[in-house]
Amino acid sequence: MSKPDLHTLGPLVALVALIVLGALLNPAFLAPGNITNVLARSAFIGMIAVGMTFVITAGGLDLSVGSMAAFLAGIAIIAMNAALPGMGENWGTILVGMGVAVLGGLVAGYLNGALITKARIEPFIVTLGTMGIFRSLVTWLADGGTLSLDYGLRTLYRPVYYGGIGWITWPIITFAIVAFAGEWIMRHSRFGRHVEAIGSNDRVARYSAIDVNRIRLMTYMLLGLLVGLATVLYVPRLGSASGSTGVLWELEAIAAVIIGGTALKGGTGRVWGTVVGVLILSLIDNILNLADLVSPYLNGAIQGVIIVLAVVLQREKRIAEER
Amino acid sequence: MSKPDLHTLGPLVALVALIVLGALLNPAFLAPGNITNVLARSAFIGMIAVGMTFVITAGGLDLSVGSMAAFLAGIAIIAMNAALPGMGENWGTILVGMGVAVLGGLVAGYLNGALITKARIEPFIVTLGTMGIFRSLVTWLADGGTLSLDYGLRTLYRPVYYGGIGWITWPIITFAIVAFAGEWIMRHSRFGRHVEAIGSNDRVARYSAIDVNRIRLMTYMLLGLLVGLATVLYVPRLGSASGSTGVLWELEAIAAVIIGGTALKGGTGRVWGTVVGVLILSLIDNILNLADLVSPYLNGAIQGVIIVLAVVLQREKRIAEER
Amino acid sequence: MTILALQDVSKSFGPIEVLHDVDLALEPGEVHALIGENGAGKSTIMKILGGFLDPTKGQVLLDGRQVIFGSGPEAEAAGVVVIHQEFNLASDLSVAANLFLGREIGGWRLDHAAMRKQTSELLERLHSPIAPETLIRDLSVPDRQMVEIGKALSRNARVLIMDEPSAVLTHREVGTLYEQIDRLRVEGVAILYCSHRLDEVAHLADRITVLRDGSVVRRAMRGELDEDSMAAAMVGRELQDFYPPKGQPSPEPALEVSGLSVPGRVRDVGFTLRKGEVLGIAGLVGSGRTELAEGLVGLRAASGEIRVNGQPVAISSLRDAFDAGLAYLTEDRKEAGLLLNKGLRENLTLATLERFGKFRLDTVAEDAALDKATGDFDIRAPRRDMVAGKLSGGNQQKLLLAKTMLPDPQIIIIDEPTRGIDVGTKSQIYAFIRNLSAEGRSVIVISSEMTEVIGLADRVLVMREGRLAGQVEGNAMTEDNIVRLAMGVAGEAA
Amino acid sequence: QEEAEKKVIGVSIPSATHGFMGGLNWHAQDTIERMGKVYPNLEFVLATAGDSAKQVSDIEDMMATRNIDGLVVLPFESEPLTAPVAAVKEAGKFVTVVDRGLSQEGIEDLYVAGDNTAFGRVAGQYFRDNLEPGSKIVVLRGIPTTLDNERVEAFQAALEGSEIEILDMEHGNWNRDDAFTVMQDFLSKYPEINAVWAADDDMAIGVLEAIAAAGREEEMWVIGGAGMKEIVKRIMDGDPQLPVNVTYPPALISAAIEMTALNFVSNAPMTGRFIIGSQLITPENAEQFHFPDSPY
Ligand SMILES: Nc1ncnc2c1ncn2[C@@H]1O[C@H](COP(=O)(O)OP(=O)(O)OP(=O)(O)O)[C@@H](O)[C@H]1O
Ligand SMILES: Nc1ncnc2c1ncn2[C@@H]1O[C@H](COP(=O)(O)OP(=O)(O)OP(=O)(O)O)[C@@H](O)[C@H]1O
Ligand SMILES: [Mg+2]
Ligand SMILES: [Mg+2]
Repeated sequence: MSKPDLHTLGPLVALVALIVLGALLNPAFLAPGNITNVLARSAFIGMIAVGMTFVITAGGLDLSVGSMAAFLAGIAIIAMNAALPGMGENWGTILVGMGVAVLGGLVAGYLNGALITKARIEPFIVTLGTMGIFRSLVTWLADGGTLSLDYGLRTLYRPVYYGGIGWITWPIITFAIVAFAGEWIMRHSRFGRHVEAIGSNDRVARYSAIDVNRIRLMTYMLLGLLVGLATVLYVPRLGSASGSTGVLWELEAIAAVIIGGTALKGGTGRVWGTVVGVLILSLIDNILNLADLVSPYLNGAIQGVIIVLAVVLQREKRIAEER
Repeated sequence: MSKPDLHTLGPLVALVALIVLGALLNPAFLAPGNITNVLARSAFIGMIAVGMTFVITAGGLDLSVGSMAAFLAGIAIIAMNAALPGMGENWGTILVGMGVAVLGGLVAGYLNGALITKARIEPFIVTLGTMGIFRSLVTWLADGGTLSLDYGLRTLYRPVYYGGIGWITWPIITFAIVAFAGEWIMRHSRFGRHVEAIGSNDRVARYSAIDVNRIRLMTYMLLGLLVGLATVLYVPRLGSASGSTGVLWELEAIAAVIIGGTALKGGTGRVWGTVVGVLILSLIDNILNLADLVSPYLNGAIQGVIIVLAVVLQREKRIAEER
Repeated sequence: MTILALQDVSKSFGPIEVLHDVDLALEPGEVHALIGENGAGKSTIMKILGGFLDPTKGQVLLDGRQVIFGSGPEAEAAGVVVIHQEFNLASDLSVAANLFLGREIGGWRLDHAAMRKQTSELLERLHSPIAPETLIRDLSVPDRQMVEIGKALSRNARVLIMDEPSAVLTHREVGTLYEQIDRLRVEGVAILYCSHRLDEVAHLADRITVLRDGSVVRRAMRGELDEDSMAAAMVGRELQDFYPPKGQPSPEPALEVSGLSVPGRVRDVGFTLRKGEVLGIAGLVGSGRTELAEGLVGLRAASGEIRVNGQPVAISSLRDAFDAGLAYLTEDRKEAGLLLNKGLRENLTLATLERFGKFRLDTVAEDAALDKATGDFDIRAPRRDMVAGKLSGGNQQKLLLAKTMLPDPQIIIIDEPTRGIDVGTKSQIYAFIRNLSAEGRSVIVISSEMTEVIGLADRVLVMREGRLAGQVEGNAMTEDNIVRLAMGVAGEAA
Repeated sequence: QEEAEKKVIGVSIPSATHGFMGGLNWHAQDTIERMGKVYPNLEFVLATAGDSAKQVSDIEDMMATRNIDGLVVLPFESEPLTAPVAAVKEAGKFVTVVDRGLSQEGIEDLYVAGDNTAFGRVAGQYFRDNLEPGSKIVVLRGIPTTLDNERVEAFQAALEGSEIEILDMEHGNWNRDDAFTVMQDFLSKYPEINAVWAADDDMAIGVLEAIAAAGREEEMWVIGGAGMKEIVKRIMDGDPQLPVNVTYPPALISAAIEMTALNFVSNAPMTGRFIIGSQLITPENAEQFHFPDSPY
């Protein structure tokens, strides 16, 4: 029992180090406003990364999530704008948009999962393909430009991102719920066990009467659902979607998962680790913006160095253990 | 013996289908000029993808190759411009640039490989980190703009991309040599054998007195070297480097490797397959330019669909075989 | 003139010491057998000798001088070669590539032809007709073991250490193995041999060391110990009645199979399993016994008619089979049986999680199940929270057995039930199987150990080349009759 | 005109990776459609590229397989496109270069461009004229490119000598989300900001949102750029947070395509340089910059 704890401790150490660094560089870092900002911002990638943890733990991969988010945001906005004349400027209309995003996410996840499990194509290829497809579709829907939500609806919808209970805004609350639920499912549910078993050795899983394809498919659908949920929170932030929405989110989500200690080859999922990984990535950005560095051109380099260092911190422990 | 053949046949079928499609869409497709163009421009990704085949076969991954190419192109240009006043406008100066690119590639590959094998950090994280680092560095070197090779040198250097023996230009020749050599090394050399063994089961390889870390490191260095070589051919084509050089090449290279039938989890490397994969990807772009399709916004979608279809073609065979 | 020896060696994993002050000496031209219960520490000793583990205390002596092997390959360079209990083959590579891994023939260009040729020759010497180009992953378990043996033989060892080499072999291949061992003995090689087949030990060993709970409890020379006293020394008490008395199957059929075919592997097999019956299935390697079982329980695409308790059932997945009351224990423990990097509890309950909580998994109930299984099947784990892969081989097999029994099936198909299990536990398992039949359940035992099938089963089906070659029953259940059927030599069988 | 032979015009532009380019893509397609109807003997080939190498490939393909007679190109980057476009010119084709000039003079027949220096300068002058000395501002930059450098340098040059302090500059990559994040962090970092130069209307939207979320609308105003319709509308409505805007119309691609088309259908040779200067959009003149039908 002591082992997993040690293992998730690694990224936690990196997180704490970053927080200390941030506080030293700029006292404004620990101001409630900044904390709210960072947490709320982390929520999109965070929810997606929790879903990605399941996909990767089951031995899969999904490169399409960023484009999927853009696409879902696009169709949600189109749906709300279309429903507006009939339904009026009210929560009903917004619920239509939310429904479209979440259902669309499920369908998109199903599409990825079905191609992977039924047509038996490598996840990398399938999701590289759908990544291009979703991105193209949203650009096409937006006519190369931006899809914007009707101004009145936006005003109504806005508090979903900015509002909340005190400084704990809805994205933070949602992210927290998703993280807890994800951790619970991974640790305490049959589904979580099956996911780990499949990623660990899918033949053993099959010989244990686990419907491997169904579980795999479900991980992609869960991820799609969470991408949809992330979109529901994304749309009220800026009220728009375009071909450049969610670019590289997939990389960030996968990086968060792996920084958190989930193995890329599957078998062990650490939802807490993923949450820590997401926070590490958000904090790096935040700190880089708050501190005055040599040149903003070098932000990417510093980011790269910190990511690697964060993982070194956690790996050192493992080497000692293994011989 | 018949099985590997069948397996590489899959992508070949897709390639032939694409060629037929291209010829039907536009007779100019088969004109020598177009063939030269397509082959020559496949050369960059092609050489990188051959190197990537080794890295992936040994169970690794490298996300940094696109940024690395940009960085190498940048320092090669800086080196040539710096050498120009002293050495004059001649091949000596260009050789300096070439040397810098190739050596730089080796060093960059060593850096990736050493972090992965010595510090034992996941390849995904290491190369995600160095991807950011290389990209930042080239942006910084270029001061956010473009690094340009001196005009006179460029004129001298240009034939390295555009010249050759008849319509077979140097990039085509180099790519062909790299592909043959890569195939030979994978099939017939001890190194290739060990790479496959490590990717298949690194414990077994270790027990067989194979220096696993050394071989892994060498795959990254080989890849770095090939990225350097690709850069040597890239610079005379565009004469410049910037922060947007080589963006997403890593994804294209990995996709080519996997389309070609090499497993992402390692163990079996198919260099021929990779070559076919690269050609498929280049042809898709070329074909999209041959005819006027619905909307340029949808290019990405068509590309995605074709990539998935190309792999379906090859997977069908495998399923039939296995069950 | 000892070649390799252990002096006062102890070994601990974490806080637990599994070997206590062991002394062991290997002489040239001698077969030294190491026997002991599951988890006694045999594999650990072999790994220390082979350089794969460092002793916590004590020394390894090579030619009388202390050596510290940094790694397995280092020991191999000194002439100490190990055949591990687990396979050490790269499954994506061909047989020839595996045999020569790390020592490929050829200069710049590998000499494929020479390696193929030498591989063929070696396999021929082992009477194993495997094509050198075949990928390991396409080989059956016994064939893989033959490749392992071939690999070790090709190393020109001074000391050859074999950890249960015969456990996954069938009759005929075991003979080949003995041949090779005799040849090596004559050549002056020192051999350390570990096995749970005591007849084999009696036949092969010049010297026997018995291990119990990590300590040497008995040393003997050839002929000093018979099988019974070996067993007694191992378990520390007398064992009685190895095979339990046979039962009284009811005439009522539990499972009726007709026209079962697995494309390319099994053709048109039909049989009836009665309630309370233990039915053995024998056959040579590759005769299709495993495929028959896997086809039956929905793990392979199969056609044919299956009736359970007289009712036709459609089985297209293992889940369907579970629902019909069938369970299957795979012969491929490492690849299909257990998640080696997961805990014991996770492994035990993996196939039956729905019994442990509707939403939240009840880990308390799971732990209770593990306690019960540990008792019922005598699973010896130094720590409850260890991963399954760190259990000794035999204890892994027991865990797998416990996992298979957990759904409480009415019809149990067990493929190689006692692979790598010590004698003491074996009799426990036999008694357990008999018990199941006495409760009215039915058991199919697929085994390559002829004596086991004969001793345990009420009736034996023999398969040959994917077809049912016949069946033997009662007094006709003799090794001779079964072998005749299995090899297709005309006989008097029914 | 009846028996005029068929002419093919290739159009090569960067793909729609941010708002401005999206607008430009839309205008390009729109114009092509229009021209195709007006002049049936003209055929257009449109290709969009995500990087310079792809754009060079596109141009090669147009030459090798589409047999173009004229080329309209908006170079992704100047340097890498110079030689390939020169090759097109040497093959005797009519070449129009849009917006980003090639790095060598005299290759193109026709040059249609906005004025990046003016874009930065006009904005800078507005800051200089409308802020008290000692005021503090922050700047959001675009994707690191030469063009972004030109704008920012011109902006800084225009402020030179004034007592306006640039607190900080970060890259918002002409992206709403990135700009939002950067601005949030600027707001955390600096308790006092008097104005923001967002340099692009997409970024301006993100910036405005961040300011609103922090409740600091009263404290500062924002200048974007390029004349996005939503922003122009707000200027028309006299939004105090958005006093003015600087034009950089994506429609300049339309002018370029139209003029190139004219070159083939009329006898008047269309050559020369057309620089579309950057103008200040104010509430007074905003009406004439508002195109409700454009997607941008
Ligand atoms: N890496 C390890 N970590 C922890 N415990 C281990 C490890 N390897 C072996 N053990 C424990 O050491 C003990 C001896 O194991 P070993 O494999 O030597 O037994 P064995 O005699 O070979 O048994 P079997 O006949 O079942 O193969 C067992 O209790 C086993 O669980
Ligand atoms: N060509 C193959 N490809 C994949 N797996 C194979 C192949 N041949 C055999 N196997 C596997 O090897 C195992 C043993 O198969 P085999 O044909 O030897 O049947 P068997 O009669 O059960 O023999 P035994 O039980 O003695 O190994 C099975 O699990 C089977 O799935
Ligand atoms: Mg053992
Ligand atoms: Mg079998």
